[in-house]
Order: sequence, then C-alpha cells, then structure tokens
Amino acid sequence: MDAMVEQGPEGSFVLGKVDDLLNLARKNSLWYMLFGTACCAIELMQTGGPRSDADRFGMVFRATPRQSDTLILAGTITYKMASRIRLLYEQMAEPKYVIAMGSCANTGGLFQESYAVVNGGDLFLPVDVYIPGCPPRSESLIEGLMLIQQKIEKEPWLKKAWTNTKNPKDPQIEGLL
Amino acid sequence: MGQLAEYFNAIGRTILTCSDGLAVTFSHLFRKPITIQYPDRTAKPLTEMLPERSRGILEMDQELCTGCSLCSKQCPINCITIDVQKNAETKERILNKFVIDIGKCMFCGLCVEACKFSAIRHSKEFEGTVSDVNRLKINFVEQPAPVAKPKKGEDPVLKPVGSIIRKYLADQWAPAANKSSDTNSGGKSE
Amino acid sequence: MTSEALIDYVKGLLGDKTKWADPEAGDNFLTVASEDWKNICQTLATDKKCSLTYLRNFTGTDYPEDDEIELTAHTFSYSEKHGLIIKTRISREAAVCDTLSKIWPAAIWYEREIFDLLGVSFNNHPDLRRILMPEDWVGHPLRKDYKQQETYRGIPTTRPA
Amino acid sequence: MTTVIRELGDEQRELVLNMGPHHPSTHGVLRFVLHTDGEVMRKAVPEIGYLHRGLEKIAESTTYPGYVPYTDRVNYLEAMFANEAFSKAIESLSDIEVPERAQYLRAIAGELNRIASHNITIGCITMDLGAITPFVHLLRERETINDLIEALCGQRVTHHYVRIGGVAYDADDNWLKQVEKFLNHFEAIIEELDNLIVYNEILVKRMADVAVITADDAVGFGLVGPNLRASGVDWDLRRDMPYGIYPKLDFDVPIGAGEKGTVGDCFDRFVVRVRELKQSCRIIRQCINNIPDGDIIGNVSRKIKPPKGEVYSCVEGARGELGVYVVSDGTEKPYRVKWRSGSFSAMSIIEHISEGLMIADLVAVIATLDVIAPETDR
Repeated sequence: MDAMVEQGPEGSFVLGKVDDLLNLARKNSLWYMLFGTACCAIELMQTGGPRSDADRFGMVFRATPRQSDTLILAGTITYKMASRIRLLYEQMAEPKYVIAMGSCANTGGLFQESYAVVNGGDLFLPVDVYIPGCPPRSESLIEGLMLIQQKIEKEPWLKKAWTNTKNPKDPQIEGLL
Repeated sequence: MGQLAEYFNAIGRTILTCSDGLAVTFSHLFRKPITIQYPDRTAKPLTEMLPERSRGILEMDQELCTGCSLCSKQCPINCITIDVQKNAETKERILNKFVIDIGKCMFCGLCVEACKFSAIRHSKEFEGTVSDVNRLKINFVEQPAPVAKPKKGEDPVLKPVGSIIRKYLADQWAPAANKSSDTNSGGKSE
Repeated sequence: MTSEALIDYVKGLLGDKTKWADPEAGDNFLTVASEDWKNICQTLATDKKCSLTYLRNFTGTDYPEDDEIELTAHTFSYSEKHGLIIKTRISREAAVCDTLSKIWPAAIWYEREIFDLLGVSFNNHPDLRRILMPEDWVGHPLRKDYKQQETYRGIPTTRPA
Repeated sequence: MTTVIRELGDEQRELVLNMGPHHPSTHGVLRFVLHTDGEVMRKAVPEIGYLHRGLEKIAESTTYPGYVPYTDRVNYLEAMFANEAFSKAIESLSDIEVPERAQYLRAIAGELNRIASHNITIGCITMDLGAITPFVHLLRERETINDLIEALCGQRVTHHYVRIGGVAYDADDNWLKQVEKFLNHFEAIIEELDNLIVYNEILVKRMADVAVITADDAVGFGLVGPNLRASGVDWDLRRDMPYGIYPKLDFDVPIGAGEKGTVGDCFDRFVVRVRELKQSCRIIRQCINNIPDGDIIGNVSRKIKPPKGEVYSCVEGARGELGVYVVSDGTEKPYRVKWRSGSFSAMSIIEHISEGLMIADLVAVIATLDVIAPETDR
C-alpha cells in the first residue's frame, strides 16, 4: 500500500480522486478562528460583518481552535503572546493553515524596533500567505482566504497525511511553550 | 404571591421586548442589502470604487524619481531603501535601487507628502497577498538608469494610478526571485 | 481654586518641605524629598481645601546623567476643579520609594507599571510584580541604557535577513 | 496555566481558573485568573501585557511628526483622539496656533470616531451577553463611518488625520453633505436600537444591579469617561475643561441615573454610551452648520523642536480621558512619552469589584467597562 501511495510526483492513483473530493469539501468550508491581537482584529470583525460577508465563501468564524482550519495572525504579536499563539496552533487539528495579516504579523512592521514585539509571525509559525496592509482592508483578507482555498484545491492532502510529512516551513522552537 | 406575580410579569415583559426587537429584525427583510460582492460580482472593480484619497500599496515611478531620498528620511520606520551612485565619468547620478518594504510599511503617507516630484504615491491597490514575505520587498528600479531631472514649471506626466505596482504583485504563488533583495539585482524579474 | 491660589495655599500648608520649580519657565509642579513623598501626598489628598482625590497620571522618567529617576504624579480634584503636579527624585541604583496605593487605589497599577518598566520598587505595595512584560523578562525597558536580549525563549529578537 | 484546586484549610477550597488570553469575550488579548467557589467568584485577577508594544519607548527614537502615525495604534478604535491628544500636547509645548477650520474638522472627525467606537462597544456588550444581531447591525453602521473617514483621510482604521498644528486634509462640501445624510440615517437607527436591544428584558436582567461601582471607588481608581459618568460623577472634559471648539458647542452630558437598578451598575454604563451617540450626532450637526472657511494647518515647520519642558494634555475620547505626558529636552525627539488611558484604570478596578460576582457576570463587567487591550498595554 505504501508503495502505491508513494508513486508519482503529484500523488498516487489511489488517493488522487479521493483527494479532489475531500479538497472540494475542505475548500468550501474554511473556518477561521476568531482571534485578533491588535488593529487588524477590527478589520477581521468587519470581514465577518454584513458589508464583506465572508460567509459567502463558507468562511465562518469559530471561537475555539479545535473547530477551526485557519489561524489568522491579526495584529501585533508580542513575546508574551507568542507562546500562547503557538499553543493555540498546536491545538488546531490538521490540516491547518496560517495567514499573516498586516505588517506587524508579516515582519513586525512599524514595531520592528520595539523591544516587545516579535518580528514576524514566520519566526515561530509556518505562515502560508502574507497580506500587506496596516491594517489590510476586509477585502484583502478575503483575498488571502481565497488564496488558502487555492492552496487547498491543489494539495495532495491524503498523501501527506499518509506519509506523515512535516511542514517544512514550520520553525520548531524549543522552550517556547 | 407577589413573587409569583413578578415572575410571570418578567416573562411577559421578556416576550414583549423580544418581539419589539424581532420586529426591527424582520423589517430588514425589506431593506436594501449592503453586501459588496467582492471579488467578481461588483459593477466595476473595487479599486475603482474606492475614494480618491484611499491609501493603498505604495508605488514609485522611476521616470519621475530624482533620487533625493526625502521620502526615506521622512519614513519613521525606514522601510524605503534608496541607492544612488554617481557615475565617475559622466557625473550623472544613477538610481540603482529603490526598494520599498511593503511588508513593513504602515501606510501613513508621510513619504508621499514629502515627495516634491510626485514620484512616490499611494495606489489604490489592496490585493497584495503573497506566499513569500520577501516578495513584498519591491525594487521599483528594473534597470539602473540616470535619475530624472524635472524642469521647473513643467507638470510631471503621471502614469495611471496602480499601473506600476500591479505587475509586481501579479503572481501570488511565485517565490521571491532572490532570497534577499538587498543585492543589486533584487528586482522581481519575471 | 485657580492655579496660583492653589500654589499659594499649598506653600502655606507644607511650609519649607517643598521645592518649587521655576514659575518663570512655566513650570507649575512642586518637588518633594522622597522621604516626605507619602506624607505630603496624604496631606494633599485628604486636605479639605485641596481634596486632590483623583490621581490622573503617575509615571517615572529616567535621567541617567543625574543618576536619578523622577516620579511624577498628576493629581486633580473634581469638586474644586484644580490640579497639581507633584514630583520626587530617587536614585537609580537603590530605586525604592513609598507606595501611594493606600491614598489613591489607582496607584496600585501605576506603581506596578513603574516597577516593571523602570525598576523602581515600592515599600508596602500590596501586589508588586511585573504587569506588562512576561515574568521571565530581563531588564527594565524604559531605562535609557536598556539593551534587549538576543533571543526570548528561542525566538530571535531581530529579523534575520 | 492549568486549572488547579487550592486548599485553603478548614475543608475550604477554591478553584483557580484561567480565562483568556484567547477567549471570545475578552475584547482582544486580556487574561483573567479567576478564583472561584463554584459559580461564584472570590476574585478575578486581570493579567495584562499581551499587547504591550512599547509605544512609549519607540517615541524616544522617532521625531515628533513621525510619532503621530504611531499614536493611531494607541487605541485603534478611536485613533482620532490619540492623534489629537498628542498633537495638542506638542502644540501647547511649542505655541502653535490651530486654525479654526481645523478645529471644527477635528471635532467632526473625532465625534464620527466616537460613534464608530461606541458602535463596537455597544455591539460587543450585547454580543457578550448573547445577542448577536445588534452587533451585526452596528457593524453595518460602522462601515458607513469607515467609508466617510476613508473618503476624508484615506484609511479606515488607522487614520493619521490629525497632525501637529491642524489636520492633514480638507473636507469639501460634498463630504459634509454625506456626513449629514449619514446622521439623518443614523439618528433613526439610534431610536431603533432602543427597541431592538436597550430595554430588552433579558439584557436588563443581566445588567441591572450587577457590579455596582460607587462614585468614590470610581474616582479613587481613576475611572474616566462614560464609566465615571455612569457612577454619577458629572464630568466631561469637553464641557468642564474645554479645548478646541467645544466651548462654542451646545450638548448634554448623559450621566448614570440608576434607571433600572442602582447608580453605577452595568446597565448604567451601557445606557450612558447609547445616550452619547445622540449627543455626538448633535455636535456634528452644529459643526457642519458653523464650519468656517480658512486654513486647515497652522504655521508648522517640517522639523518640530519644542522647547525644553513638559506637558500633560488630554482629550475626552470614547473611553474617557485619553492623556499624554510628553517631556521634551529641546531636540527633535521626545525625551519621554507616557500615555494615560481609560482602559488601564478600568482594568485595575475589576479585581476590587469582582468579589461575589458570577462568572457570567464578569463578562458583562468587562464588556460594559469597555476595556480594550491596546489601551491597557500600549
């Protein structure tokens, strides 16, 4: 069975079609976690609000990490908060994705010189897409979420789960938690 | 007995006040919906619907830049890096590099207010999502060239807003061309 | 009371314990010795005519050239509609001062913040521990000579190129 | 922190629970350590600092005009007021005159911002108590304000509009008309809000007589703004220590009257905010009718070097007194900046009033005190 799974660069003949079906379902029910740390959280709220209405794409906010697929780093991340966010990330069930929203989560942004702010979410989390803006408009966030949908669409998820591949982007940090 | 009466009174008030609220909610069935169906079901692209002063992603027109670095001096967070070198033979100033780190920018508009030649400005573009954060370090100089020398009293020829930045953010999944765009060739050659 | 009347009144009330700043430079604060700090604040807060019951702001400023930390309390009275700025200076190394939390409860958190960011400890404070930074943080960031550590729990504090 | 049961001797024990920093009803990243006996709390200890960004240290390495965009982030729900407080401080330090039109524009933009901020607050109070619909309705209204403000200054949340010496952009008549149109629409929404939620019996029962803050406590702990007024202290900086063009305007200051319970309970804090919406509308209308022509920014050089000295300047923000203490040493950069914010003091009172509350009531207390993380932590 393992040999069959391993076949081919793009995935295997057994799991390929199942993957497509699963991806279709996963793509259209992208639940993000209601979790904002700073200014971007306001735009995150507006995204779920009536003007942008992220529900149109099946993107619904969930209050708990156990039910959500996407972690949106909405705002400045301080060192005090970083270990908590990593903890939340570990609590989410695979497959999971991370969006860095706004300048602070991208690179630390305007607080790069500050003593208390982590210079970018990718220093302790595997970030999939980066949204520029300070804060980004709610439509930018929808664009970012739609990029995650594109990523899901092409992903050979079952193969990854089978072979237990680790995310190469994930910076494992000892002693953070 | 009084307590029992109060209990039922409270239930009655609850039902009454809740139905008041429900009436308001119900009236929304007959109001105009306000959702903007971004991205594809709008009458025109959203960037065209944004107000005139809207501060989107920064863009720089190489044909107008004089390399004076007023903008980078005004920037409180140093997210603009300008490299101007003097050609020893012709005494011309060559603009080698003009990098704006959009991933760090805070969209305050101080650089735009500082620029006297309308070379740097906020476009209305907001769709800049990328998969590699280094791609947000955008080098607006494709070919090192002499800096612009605007004549006095002449209005600069402006390109349409957003036409410069759009091509740099076109392919969202492309990796950064160069790991660090601090090298001279750090553009997004596609 | 107008600000001049209040200053005259406080001068009469406190006698020679205070040092007034140069009024010609536009300053309107009084500086007291750190030993009298608590008693004078107590007097001003409870005095009927002053009744400075509201601690508007309480903060510290680091002056490394003078080797001192200046504590500044902005007080105000809602009933009399006047305010007074009280200051004291303590040394940087042995940064200890009496707590004001018995006089104004608002000072409990302001003092915790000063302890956290400037490293001033307060005698008899009910709950003196770090408030803004993590418990295992090294140093007091608002001191002028503060240097940040290179990593915090494995996260680098500068962004790698 | 894990949940632990602490033995207190004599067969008494208490449960130590952790709430936050990620909790749907803690308004950003706040954390509480709850010491409970069953459902009843012994005390709730707030732990803050999860959004401490070192704004005060950053000021020491930026120029005065360069620090103004940072002040947007002091409180992102009311960025206008932080801009204004800081600009006002520098103006009084270096004697800069603000043109009258700029002062009117500051008032209009500020009151719009207050409405936007109160919209979020009122929505969050109701959402924390279980009603989601008003939150969505108010978000819709907030979007219109965001559009108006974006048309005025280009950004939706972090405006960077009020500058040292005036404001950044002028407003044209068309914009003022749009604001007036919005006010006509919004005043009807306020009436609607009364029906929709304010006197809803469930909400009243959840908030009346819960977590009463007496006037003495409120003053002692330094509560400001709507929280202070709900406790019966009649104080508003706009009226009592006037700045800008507020002395020329006519408006009421709503104070808590114990409408459904005791003065200073959660319901008073809620209803004071609802009443303030109407007063803000009134102020904006007066400003639009009286706004003069003229400059929008005073005579300010590009490099601002205030003389040596210090100043404390404050404005009445949506969460009350938002003050900034600036020490200048005569150079281009501030020597020390300290923000005094309403949420910081509002957080400090929670430990004092939490004894005997239910855990569900704590959510009402946090929501009605309107604490928001960036202001407590800065």
